[in-house]
Amino acid sequence: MKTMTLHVFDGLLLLSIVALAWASLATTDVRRSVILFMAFGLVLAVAWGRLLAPDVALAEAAIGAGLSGALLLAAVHRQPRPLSPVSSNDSRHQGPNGLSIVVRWAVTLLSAALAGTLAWALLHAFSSTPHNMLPQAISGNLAASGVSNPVTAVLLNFRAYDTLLELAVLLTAVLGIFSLGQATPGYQPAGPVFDGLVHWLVPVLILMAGYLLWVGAHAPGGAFQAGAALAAAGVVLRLAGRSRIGLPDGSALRIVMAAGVGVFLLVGLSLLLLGRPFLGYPPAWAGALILLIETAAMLSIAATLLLAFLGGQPESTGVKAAAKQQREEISL
Amino acid sequence: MTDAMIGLVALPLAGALATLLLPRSATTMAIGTALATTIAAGLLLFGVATQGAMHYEIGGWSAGLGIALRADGLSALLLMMTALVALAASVYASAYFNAASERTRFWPLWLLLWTALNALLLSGDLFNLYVTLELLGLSAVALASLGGKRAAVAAALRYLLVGLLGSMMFLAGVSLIYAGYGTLDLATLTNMVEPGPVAWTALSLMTTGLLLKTALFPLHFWLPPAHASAPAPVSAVLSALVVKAAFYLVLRLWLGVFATVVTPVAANLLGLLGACAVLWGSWRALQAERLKLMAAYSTVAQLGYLFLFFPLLLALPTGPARDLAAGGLVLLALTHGFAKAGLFLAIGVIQQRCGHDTIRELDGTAQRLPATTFAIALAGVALIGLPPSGAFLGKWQLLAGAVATDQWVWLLVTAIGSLLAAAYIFRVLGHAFGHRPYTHQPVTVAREEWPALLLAAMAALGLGLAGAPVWGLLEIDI
Amino acid sequence: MINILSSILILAGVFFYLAGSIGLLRLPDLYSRLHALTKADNLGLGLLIAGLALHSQDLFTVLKLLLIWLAVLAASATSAHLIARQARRQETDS
Amino acid sequence: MMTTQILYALTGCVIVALGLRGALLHASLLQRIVAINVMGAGVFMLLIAVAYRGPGLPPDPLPHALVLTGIVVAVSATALALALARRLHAEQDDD
Amino acid sequence: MPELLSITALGLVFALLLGLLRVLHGPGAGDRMLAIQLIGTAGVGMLLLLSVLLDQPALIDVALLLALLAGVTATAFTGQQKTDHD
Repeated sequence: MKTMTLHVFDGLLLLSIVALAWASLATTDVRRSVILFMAFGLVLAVAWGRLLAPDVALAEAAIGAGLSGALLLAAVHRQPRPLSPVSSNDSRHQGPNGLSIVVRWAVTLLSAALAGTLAWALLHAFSSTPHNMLPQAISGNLAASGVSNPVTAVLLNFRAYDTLLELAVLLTAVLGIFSLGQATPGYQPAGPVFDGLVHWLVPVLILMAGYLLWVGAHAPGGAFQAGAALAAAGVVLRLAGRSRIGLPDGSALRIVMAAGVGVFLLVGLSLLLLGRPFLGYPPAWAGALILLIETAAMLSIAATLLLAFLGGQPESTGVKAAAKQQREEISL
Repeated sequence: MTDAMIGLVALPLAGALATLLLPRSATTMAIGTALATTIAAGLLLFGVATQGAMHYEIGGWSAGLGIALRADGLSALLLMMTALVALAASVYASAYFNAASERTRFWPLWLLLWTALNALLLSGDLFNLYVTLELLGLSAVALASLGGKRAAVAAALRYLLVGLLGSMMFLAGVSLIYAGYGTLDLATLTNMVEPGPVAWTALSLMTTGLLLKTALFPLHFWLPPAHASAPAPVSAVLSALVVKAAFYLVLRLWLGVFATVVTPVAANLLGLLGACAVLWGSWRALQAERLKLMAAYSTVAQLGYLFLFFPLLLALPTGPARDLAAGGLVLLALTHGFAKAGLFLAIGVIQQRCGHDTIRELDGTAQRLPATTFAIALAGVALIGLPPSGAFLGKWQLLAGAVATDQWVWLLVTAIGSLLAAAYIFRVLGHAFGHRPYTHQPVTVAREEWPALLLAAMAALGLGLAGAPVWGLLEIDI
Repeated sequence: MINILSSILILAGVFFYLAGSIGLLRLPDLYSRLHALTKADNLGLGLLIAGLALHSQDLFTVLKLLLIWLAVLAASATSAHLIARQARRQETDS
Repeated sequence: MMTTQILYALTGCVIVALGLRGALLHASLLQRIVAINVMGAGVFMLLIAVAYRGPGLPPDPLPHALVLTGIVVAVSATALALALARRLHAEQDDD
Repeated sequence: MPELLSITALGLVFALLLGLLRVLHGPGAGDRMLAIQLIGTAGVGMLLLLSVLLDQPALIDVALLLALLAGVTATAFTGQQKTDHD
């Protein structure tokens, strides 16, 4: 009975997921597309929970449904007319998206063929899998990893190198965003109702971040989810029209941005100097080192995601002064 | 010696952080980092040459549970090329960017790109490769957009979207591999993979993703605008190294991990696309009005040659003939890397000194910038494949392989491609040497011109005259 | 006893959820849908949470459940306000 | 019975295809970015379905870790793409 | 009890699907946001049920995060951005 009902539940959940994905891509209204995409992320978080992946569900709830959506929505708001590289004249003759029917069908068929092949191969993989030994290896080495949540153990110990490079990816993205220009102008001050929400939501989100960071060692959670929650607090402040959103200025900001990769690298290289492998924590210190790395990573992730939401380099007082000086020089 | 592998990733990454935190002395630190990374690459090459292939288990966890770095002759050679090209381009970049604000933005991203290249060439794990591909893609896009002009931003955005699509395809393949084999470690997989739906589909997905990134015809459409509108030192690295990193992965997957899965039909398909790339790229390069666009289309063509080797390598039986062909392929890839980087740097000099890079208006360049024109000529020798360049040896092996396996069509393609290359190079040189009464004194600017000249000389002379060790290094692996 | 009570609460919760979603579909205009929905789904979630809280032995969990309800209440009140305001603004615009 | 695993894995394939189609067909940059994110979600669903090993059994943590990394990488790329789109938009306005 | 919870979860999916119809149907942005709000609360409810049903206490944390971020997204929909000229 229970499994039966759960199968029906799965079916309906997946139906809504596919419907949301389809609907968000079928419309040509960008704003609607983004709203549907956010709902898609939201339902995905439930699906991840259903598949016993609470770590991923947390990340999806924070990033997939929350921050990506906020990022995309901000981009929609900034966009008074269609953001398209193609000028609108030449699309009039051809179909709604400037493509002929033949191309549309060809692409549709190609995608369907891809899905079919992928499904065919996956079914083969499921039916013929030799017993996968990796989960045993992970649980066997869990005791030496310094944490008892296996996902955190994989992310910050067994495959810590992936995570180091992933933090580098985040840093790269935000440096790229900086090089493209200044932050967006910000938002109008919030009304009293919204302000009331901000008053308690921001501290609760900060508490939540701390909780997720701490709990990550032995239960679902960790630096990424915590960083996303912290960033969400900043996003709320920004949306409420505050000018101070918890980001430091100038060189302090650069230090926070670099902290995640920096502490990680420093720990890895110090261990090398102590005669251990790169990123090979001694089991006795592993828990403490992981918490140290995660704390730095959380701060970097939060700062990075928030900067991504700003969409550029925030105007620090130093920059403002320099810009003003430059203007004066020009006018002279 | 295995510490050199860690150094190759950790040094540029640490350098990126240092240049970010201390923008005032960024240039000095970046050049220092570049030197140190080059030394690490040299040490690794020496280590691989003397002790054979090596691997390093990060964190001390066995490969599979953890991630292993691996270096053999092929990766050590490409790492060395990466280091030399990036070092030269770094020196050039220190003179190229005038404004301090440009330099402070450039250096951290530049060193992150270098980190990504090294990490990719060393990685022995499929998912780690995905992360390095993304790091490479994002840093390349950020650098390509540095010009800030509309064309550069539009090209960078398209580059990013194409790259992301490629990464997603790659990741789908990786997921399939994990579903089927329960491991991501390349060495373990090599022993497990067998022909079947899982391996075929996974390899097709990963290859399609990588072909998008390496811009093989007809997936090359994004490359010319992106490479032609980026700042010169960035174009050099994009064309010489970044597309080659994706090519390296295709090579690794097809001839290494999935060697038992690849069929002659599939290899012929790659060869055919390569042939189209050679002809189409060369033809468009000949028609280009701007030097940078010509160089970008030439990259499309030169990558095509590399794919011509696939049907040959699959048809040749294991043995000396196949080793010779494999060495020829690597030598061709190395030569193109040096030559194209040299060419782009030289074009950068022309662009900055003359204010444009329109081919028709280059008359008198040879008088004004003799060293740079000489660099273009040397790079041209290597791109056409004239002796004594490394490309001559590489193409010679290509032809020998084509004759040995009766695949004459590749021979024809190579001949036409080389003729077209000669045409587009001599067109440029013809204009550059064209006489025009010129009042300016000839100038030489050491920091700007030497990097291009040395890279081009490496391609045209160094690799050709000292190409033999390449085969020696590769033998260790095969 | 507690089991029965919690079952009733949970079922009542789902009833309100369904009632709210049907209201969202069937009611004629934005404002009536707004009022129907915010009442129904807040009540639905509240009853559901009450039912589940009866099961929980852990005080911390009960506190978290309560916090979830408060958060949803506040968020829906705020968003209802914002949606209504924006709709009004669009009406005056056009 | 691994019906659940197969159900979710096949849905993942469908979402990948939907995302790919959208990424190739849409003219709007923003929607192409959304489409690529949808495609990524499909791949993540594959991975998580692979990790699932039935009710009551602990799932394989490795794919979960991979997906977490993938989500962060995807949001970084999205942020950079949006910044580029914004800059492009500003440049168009200047023309 | 598991039967009851799984049937309840089914009820919530139905509520979600009904909300989905409203999202697809619109007509205005306000209606869509309202429907998204319903999907959000239904998602929170489902996660809470699943946490008991599948014995995954961590799903409560997921529900909490989702509930907290519901406020963020609601405000993101309606936030009034300053223009570049302000």
